[in-house]
Amino acid sequence: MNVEIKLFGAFRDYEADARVRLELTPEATVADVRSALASHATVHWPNFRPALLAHSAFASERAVLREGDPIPADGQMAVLPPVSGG
Amino acid sequence: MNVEIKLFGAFRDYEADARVRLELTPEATVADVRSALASHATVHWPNFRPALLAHSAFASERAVLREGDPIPADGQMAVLPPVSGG
Amino acid sequence: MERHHCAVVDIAQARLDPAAALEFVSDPGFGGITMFVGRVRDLNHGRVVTGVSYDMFDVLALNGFTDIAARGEAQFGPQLKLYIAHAKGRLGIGDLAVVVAAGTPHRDEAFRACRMAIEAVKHESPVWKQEHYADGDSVWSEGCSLCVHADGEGGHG
Amino acid sequence: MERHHCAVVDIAQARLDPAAALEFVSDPGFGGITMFVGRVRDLNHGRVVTGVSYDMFDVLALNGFTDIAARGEAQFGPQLKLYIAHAKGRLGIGDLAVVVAAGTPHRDEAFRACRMAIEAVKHESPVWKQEHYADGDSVWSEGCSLCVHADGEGGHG
Repeated sequence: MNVEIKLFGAFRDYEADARVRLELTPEATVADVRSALASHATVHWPNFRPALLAHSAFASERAVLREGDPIPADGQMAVLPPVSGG
Repeated sequence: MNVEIKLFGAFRDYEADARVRLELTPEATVADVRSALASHATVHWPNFRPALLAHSAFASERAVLREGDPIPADGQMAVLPPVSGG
Repeated sequence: MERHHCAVVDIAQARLDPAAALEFVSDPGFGGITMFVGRVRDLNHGRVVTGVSYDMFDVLALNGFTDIAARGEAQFGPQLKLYIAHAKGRLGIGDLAVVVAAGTPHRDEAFRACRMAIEAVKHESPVWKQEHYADGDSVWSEGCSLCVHADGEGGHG
Repeated sequence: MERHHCAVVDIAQARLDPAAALEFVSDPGFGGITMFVGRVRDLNHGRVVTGVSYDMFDVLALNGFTDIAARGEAQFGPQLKLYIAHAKGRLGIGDLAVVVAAGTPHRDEAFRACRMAIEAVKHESPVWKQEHYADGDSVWSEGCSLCVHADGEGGHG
């Protein structure tokens, strides 16, 4: 399935349109998306810091997801680096 | 010496001008003022509740006074029933 | 300019102004502002309240507010601005009785300083509330005794 | 009318409004209102800051604010009004970044609900701050990791 991942915060510096499109199997979990994004980042993002992704969470529009959760049916996700609001 | 005691809160109900004037000796302490006010109240205030005075403090314009403190030099005092601001 | 603002506001002349409080405690170096606003409620201990009257020993109250601000500095350091204002006179439901605001570099100190100040105002300031009820009755509220005992402890009645 | 107001405010369109927050959480039955206002400071970790940019995942943030309000009700009961608004976009020194206000019958709950809400906004909301410095540099702030571990605990980075 086609997954579109929105980028926020420090991840915005890596892609001009602040999103990444990845192809995953229908049974893929959030953990698989994490691995796929890490591979994408290693290839396409020259200054990528793996620690940033390691401390980042994935989310749908409704909630932060766990590693074992399935990918949202609409394929829409976001990667959330450590937050710093307020 | 002449001591003027301002009345606040529930004490206001006892005197139209919200003050009491008492005559005390120059060496009198706050405790003596308390006794003198109690005597005055017993005589002049028909509905006086002794418990109100027992829970009240005496003060100058600068600070709450202790029982052993002397009367302020200017003879100006206030009797403060339990407070309920805010 | 003073770093702390202490005021007694006669409701017949003016109202408490939360916007002014926020403005006063603001500073380019402060990231956190906490404000407490106390308002007159329509119900207390199950009785319908139509208004309250605040009596106050103004000069002692102002001296006390200044003491509270000094205590705030002792506790939280000089990077603190405090605003303490209490209304006096006859207030209606919803009218503001007290406004306390604290500005500090970080939020934890702002919360703690604001809380310390409103607790001190409530428990120590020479202010007396008389509640007026729908049935025409008026009662002076039970409060905190300021009696200073021989051992130096203040008591709360 | 909803008892809680949750908003993301684009600084290009509008400003955060503390007066509106106070008004919103007011109620004839509420005696206590506590408000926290977060402002952009001119100094952070010793560096001179000229402004900050807030990035936000708007829809998830709003859902999160609503969750925080629900948690407030679970903790403090239905006698609670909460106002949670966060700015996004480029802010200058002194600009308001966040406004949280809580109205309750008594002050202790107002303080606790306000504190709970701002802590949750700070630690859980999908908001990212980029600081701009006088020397031209810009840095995304270190923050709290939202990673949900297998044992169900969220970690703070």
